[in-house]
Amino acid sequence: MSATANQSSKTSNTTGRLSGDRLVELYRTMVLSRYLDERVWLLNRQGKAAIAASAQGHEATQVACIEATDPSQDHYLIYYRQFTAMLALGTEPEEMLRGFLAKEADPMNAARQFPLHGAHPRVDLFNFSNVIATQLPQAAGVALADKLKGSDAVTIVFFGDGASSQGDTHEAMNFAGVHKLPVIFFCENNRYAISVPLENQMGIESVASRASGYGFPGVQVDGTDVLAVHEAMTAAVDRARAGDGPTLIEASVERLLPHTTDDDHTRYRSADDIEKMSDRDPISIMSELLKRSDLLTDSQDESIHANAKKRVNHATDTVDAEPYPGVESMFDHVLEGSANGGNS
Amino acid sequence: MSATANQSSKTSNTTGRLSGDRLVELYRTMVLSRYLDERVWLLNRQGKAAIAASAQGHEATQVACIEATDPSQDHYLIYYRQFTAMLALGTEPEEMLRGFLAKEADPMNAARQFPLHGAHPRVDLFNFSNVIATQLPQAAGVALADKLKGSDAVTIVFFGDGASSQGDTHEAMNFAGVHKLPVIFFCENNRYAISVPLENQMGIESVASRASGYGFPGVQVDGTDVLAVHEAMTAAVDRARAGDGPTLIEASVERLLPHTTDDDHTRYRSADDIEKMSDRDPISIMSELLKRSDLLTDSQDESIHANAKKRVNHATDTVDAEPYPGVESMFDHVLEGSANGGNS
Amino acid sequence: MAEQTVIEAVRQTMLAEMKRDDSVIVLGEDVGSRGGVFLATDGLVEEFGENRVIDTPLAESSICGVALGAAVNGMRPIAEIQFADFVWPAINQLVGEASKVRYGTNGVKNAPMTVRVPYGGGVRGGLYHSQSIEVLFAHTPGLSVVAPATPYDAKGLLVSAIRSNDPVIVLEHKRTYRLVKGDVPEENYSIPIGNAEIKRPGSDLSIFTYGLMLHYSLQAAEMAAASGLNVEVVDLRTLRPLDEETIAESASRTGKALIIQEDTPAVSISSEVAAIIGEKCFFDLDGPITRLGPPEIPPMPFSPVQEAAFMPSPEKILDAINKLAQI
Amino acid sequence: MAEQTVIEAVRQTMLAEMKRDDSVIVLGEDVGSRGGVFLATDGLVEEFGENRVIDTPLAESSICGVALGAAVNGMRPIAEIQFADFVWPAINQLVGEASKVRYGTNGVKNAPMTVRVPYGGGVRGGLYHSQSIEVLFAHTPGLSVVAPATPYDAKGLLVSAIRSNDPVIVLEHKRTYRLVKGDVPEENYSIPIGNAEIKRPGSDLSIFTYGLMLHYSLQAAEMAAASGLNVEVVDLRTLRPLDEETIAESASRTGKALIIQEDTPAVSISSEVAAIIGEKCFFDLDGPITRLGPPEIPPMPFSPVQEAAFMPSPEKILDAINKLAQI
Ligand SMILES: Cc1ncc(C[n+]2csc(CCOP(=O)(O)OP(=O)(O)O)c2C)c(N)n1
Ligand SMILES: Cc1ncc(C[n+]2csc(CCOP(=O)(O)OP(=O)(O)O)c2C)c(N)n1
Ligand SMILES: [Mg+2]
Ligand SMILES: [Mg+2]
Repeated sequence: MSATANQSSKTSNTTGRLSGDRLVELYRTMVLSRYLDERVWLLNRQGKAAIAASAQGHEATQVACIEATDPSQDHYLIYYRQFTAMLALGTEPEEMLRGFLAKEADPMNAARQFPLHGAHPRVDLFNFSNVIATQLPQAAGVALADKLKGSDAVTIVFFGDGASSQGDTHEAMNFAGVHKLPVIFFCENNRYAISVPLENQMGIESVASRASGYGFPGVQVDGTDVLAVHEAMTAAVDRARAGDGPTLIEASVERLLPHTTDDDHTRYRSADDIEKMSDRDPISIMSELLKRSDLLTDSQDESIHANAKKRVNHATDTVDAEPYPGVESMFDHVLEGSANGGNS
Repeated sequence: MSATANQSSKTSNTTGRLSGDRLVELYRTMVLSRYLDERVWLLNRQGKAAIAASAQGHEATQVACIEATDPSQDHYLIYYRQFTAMLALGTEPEEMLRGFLAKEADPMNAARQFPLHGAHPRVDLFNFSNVIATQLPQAAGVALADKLKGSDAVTIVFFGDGASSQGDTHEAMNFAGVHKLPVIFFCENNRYAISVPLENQMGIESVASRASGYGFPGVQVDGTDVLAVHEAMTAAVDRARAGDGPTLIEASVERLLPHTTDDDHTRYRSADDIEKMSDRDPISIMSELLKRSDLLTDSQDESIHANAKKRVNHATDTVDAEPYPGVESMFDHVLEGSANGGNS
Repeated sequence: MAEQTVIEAVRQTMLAEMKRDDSVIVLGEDVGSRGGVFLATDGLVEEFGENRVIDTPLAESSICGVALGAAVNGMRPIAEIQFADFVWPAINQLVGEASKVRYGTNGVKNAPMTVRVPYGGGVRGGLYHSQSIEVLFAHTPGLSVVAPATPYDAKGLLVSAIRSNDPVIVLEHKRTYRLVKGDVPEENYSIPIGNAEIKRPGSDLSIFTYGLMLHYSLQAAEMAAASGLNVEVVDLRTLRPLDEETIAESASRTGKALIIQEDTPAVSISSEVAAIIGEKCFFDLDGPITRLGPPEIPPMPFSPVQEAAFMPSPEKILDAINKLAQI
Repeated sequence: MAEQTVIEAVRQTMLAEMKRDDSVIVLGEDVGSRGGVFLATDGLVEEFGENRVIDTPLAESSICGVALGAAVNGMRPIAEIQFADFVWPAINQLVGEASKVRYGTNGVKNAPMTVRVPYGGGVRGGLYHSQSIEVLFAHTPGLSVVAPATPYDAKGLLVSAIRSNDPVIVLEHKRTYRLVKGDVPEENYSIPIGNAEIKRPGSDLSIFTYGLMLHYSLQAAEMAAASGLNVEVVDLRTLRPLDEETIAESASRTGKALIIQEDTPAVSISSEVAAIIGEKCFFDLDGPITRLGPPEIPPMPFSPVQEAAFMPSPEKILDAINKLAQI
């Protein structure tokens, strides 16, 4: 897929529906994400961030997916691994770090929840809980509301291969299929649910193949391939906006790091499995693609890296100095108008 | 399908793997089931039975399904519509009636539960609750235990089209697919979940088509056709006993009566829809098949009906005279050894 | 002012609220042409169409999850759980998710959703059509739980639930649906969530109860009156938040507290009412805080004999009144 | 007799029971080569193989439903719910189904299954890795619920759970896993389900508590001793059935009852303990039945500052002791 896309980009300096400039922009976000992600792990090792899940390995998929959508109207039900997607949707590195460091100004949840949980005040991006797969029926509901309102918006809901086993996933896809809702089920399949490999999760190879059981298309794409993901997503978004119903997209990616900062994947992954992953690092793949397509020079690449690092350093310094929340605010927003949801 | 089967029976007086004698036997059970079922509705109208769900329309499917199994070792997780299946498994009409009339001697649950709920003391046939689809993960667990024990037993779990929407159904099939368990998922698709028609339940036509999403075969059969159901079940049982894993069978049937005695299906079914059902009455279809195959004469048929009626009358008289439970036994069997599961 | 049954009050209220506000939708099993198994939604699909009255697949988790998603995107869904006994698959979406939407997003999102749950026994429902399921909901911060027992309260509290900007669980006792009748004003009114009501004032002893047991308690209070006992009956009406003030005031005034409930007692609404009284009214009481409920066995037997033995009755309540009054 | 942590006692107990009885199997998320996220099952798959230590798909309802099915067919499954916060999808299989297997079949079937549920806060888990989920289980007839707080009790109660012929929910407080150490005899022993234990005898005031709060309460009792107060600390240990006798005896003897819990108070274990005392000990008490718990907000904030403010602490318990003792 990359190869073909690559060719077309050589001739037109756009690749599929993506211009060369946009491609470089996406790469920039990916690199920023990688640096920020690494920083967060460092902050965890320093005892400053309690826990972190990483998007390393998922960056290409996430930027390409978001690129095919319209943040001014669409809805995004993310899960904890949507680090890059949040940046692609305009979340600032400072905002991300506030979540990890549990600072008062955390925009998503004011330090009540794990990072990447809560709701964003500017884009309609949210993740109510850490409970796997609950977001899928919710996404069907969001899309149902748009259908009733006659809105043009599309709902994109993200989940992992592990989430595909939950009953909620089935119920959501079934409901969306019955009502032909404008929702895209986007599965980032990294072949592991924490330590449980795909073959212990399902008796089949591909999550996307289940879509036919709900009456809508399922597509499997290489999640390290920005062009392939973007193309599949564009088709799905067009389909949804045209009122033709849901699509299930499954992007195959690698989880380059352990499940979270609390995990040690050498307990359950073979050395060989871990070793082989590096071939599928989306940052190198994208960098090579851009260079082969004459969209990026070595020195431009270096400056993208340098800028990302600077940006991350700056954000870290800023947020590190910010205050933690006080005690009183923990009583807010239990119910409307309540500073206390108590029994009185 | 009937036509072909019919032909082969003409030559050999056996039909598929079923002898003519067995076919007549199955027919006898179907007719008994029909009379008993009608009686139960009458008892409800007389205010004696609180509620009843009917198997009318499902009789052929249920006798054929059970016929392919081995009640001496297999496990049956039924649901409330398995009226005929219970008779096929050797439950006496008296035992069935005790359930409906909530008599002390009710073998399944001692009048604690709705009829057809509880567990049978002689055959491994059970239905813990009325909550739709909970039996499917349980069936996977039963089959898992057999696999661990190295037993040859097969687990058959019954459910309706409505149950296919539940998350538990997905989780059960997924688990069974991963572990290639000796379990048969048997769906009696009567196109209605109470009043909700199939098109509001799913975006597809056939429940069986979902099996491929779990890595095992799915088969759709005409549930009024004893031979077709028996053939599909025999293949599934063979497959399960051979250790090759689950099968999903979907039998298309009609629910000839309203959902239960509490329901009025003219509220939601068109006159035309109701009218057309009678073509699919499995009793007439089976009777015709047997007659065409020279397995049954008109007078034999009449005596089968007369005997069934007599049997049902006798059972009604017997059970009607039996005592209701007293109060004290309601404290038994909360926990082992307890006549009271209370807080002390 | 027309006399209505509880179920008719519920139906009329939904009808009126759906007329008033386009964002109100109804979803659940058989709520369309069937009109709901209790006919609570009878006629709604004819009036508002299949877009606003949605016959869902048989899958409670998605009924509540879809309602939640629609609620955060501008709708005011009323989800119907067909029988309380079938709410368990939806616990994750209600207790795990809906209750924490506002809190977990620091107020960025909120979920104005209503979940109607017909519950309770005495209807020959056996183990799986009789359950009381209030405990977990009443325990969960971020949820409100109402349990009206009269047609008037059913309307007033359902209006409050539908218009609330947070999730509200509405518990409707199935046995009251057609049994209990009462006057319901045609005009718009609402009853604030969180207010108990003294349904019968008295001075000798206070009964605290809700749901079907309110009616049994009122009957028992009448019987007690015959022997000169003046029993107060407090209808809790809202189970979360409990109206601690009304509870404490009543118990302190009469000095004797009797808590009646249909649900099994261990770790329940009656436990909490007792705890409130034990903490707030200790110096004003002149008798043990007494509870009357069914035995600690799975609720409830299908056998009519055993069902009757399981449920509290006016007679059993009268016994408890007399016993406590004598202390 | 070796000193062990709680988590090590749990692990060793499962190891020993699996050796003793072939029908004991373990299933859950990441219980295989990962050894469980808390390492409770570390080494088990190496010892017993993938047939008896099953890494399940990520689907709690099926974990419990499969365990139930296997239990009625001759196995003694131990299902692990990775975090208590993820037990909600399985409520239907536990509260709806497992609890009523024996009762609903009139004793023809029974379900000897154990469900281990790591719960509780103070671990920087935020809203979805800190929850206390005992209320509904403790309310449900047909279930037993234990909540050991020490390595000794963890072993003794887990043995009872595994060998029970009915479903038992085992609540293990995550914060105690590595924090709490104690002597655990190597030999086989079990602790009967349903027995509270006086962990510290005293005469001035009784504390009733369980889980992590036991340890905070013991610390507070020590501090109070410095000012001459002799505080009794009762570890409830089993939450269903509660040990009413021990509770009532202690409260009646000291005359003052203080109930401490980490879970939010409304309609909870502390409510039930208060209700028991309010009914059984009324004439022996000389102070209000007092409860100390966290505020009624969703448990619990991720912020370390707010998490600390949310949780009861030895200091807050000491305050409550002093206040009640002065009445
Ligand atoms: C209902 C539920 N069960 C268990 C967990 C614990 N848990 C957190 S992440 C995870 C694995 C998720 O795997 P997957 O969906 O593939 O996403 P990935 O982390 O691989 O991106 C598990 C089991 C949870 N959060 N929610
Ligand atoms: C979890 C749950 N939700 C709702 C119900 C109420 N209910 C009982 S039967 C039924 C329809 C079942 O339809 P289907 O599975 O197709 O079986 P059928 O009755 O048609 O044979 C419903 C909604 C229930 N018993 N359990
Ligand atoms: Mg994964
Ligand atoms: Mg059906």
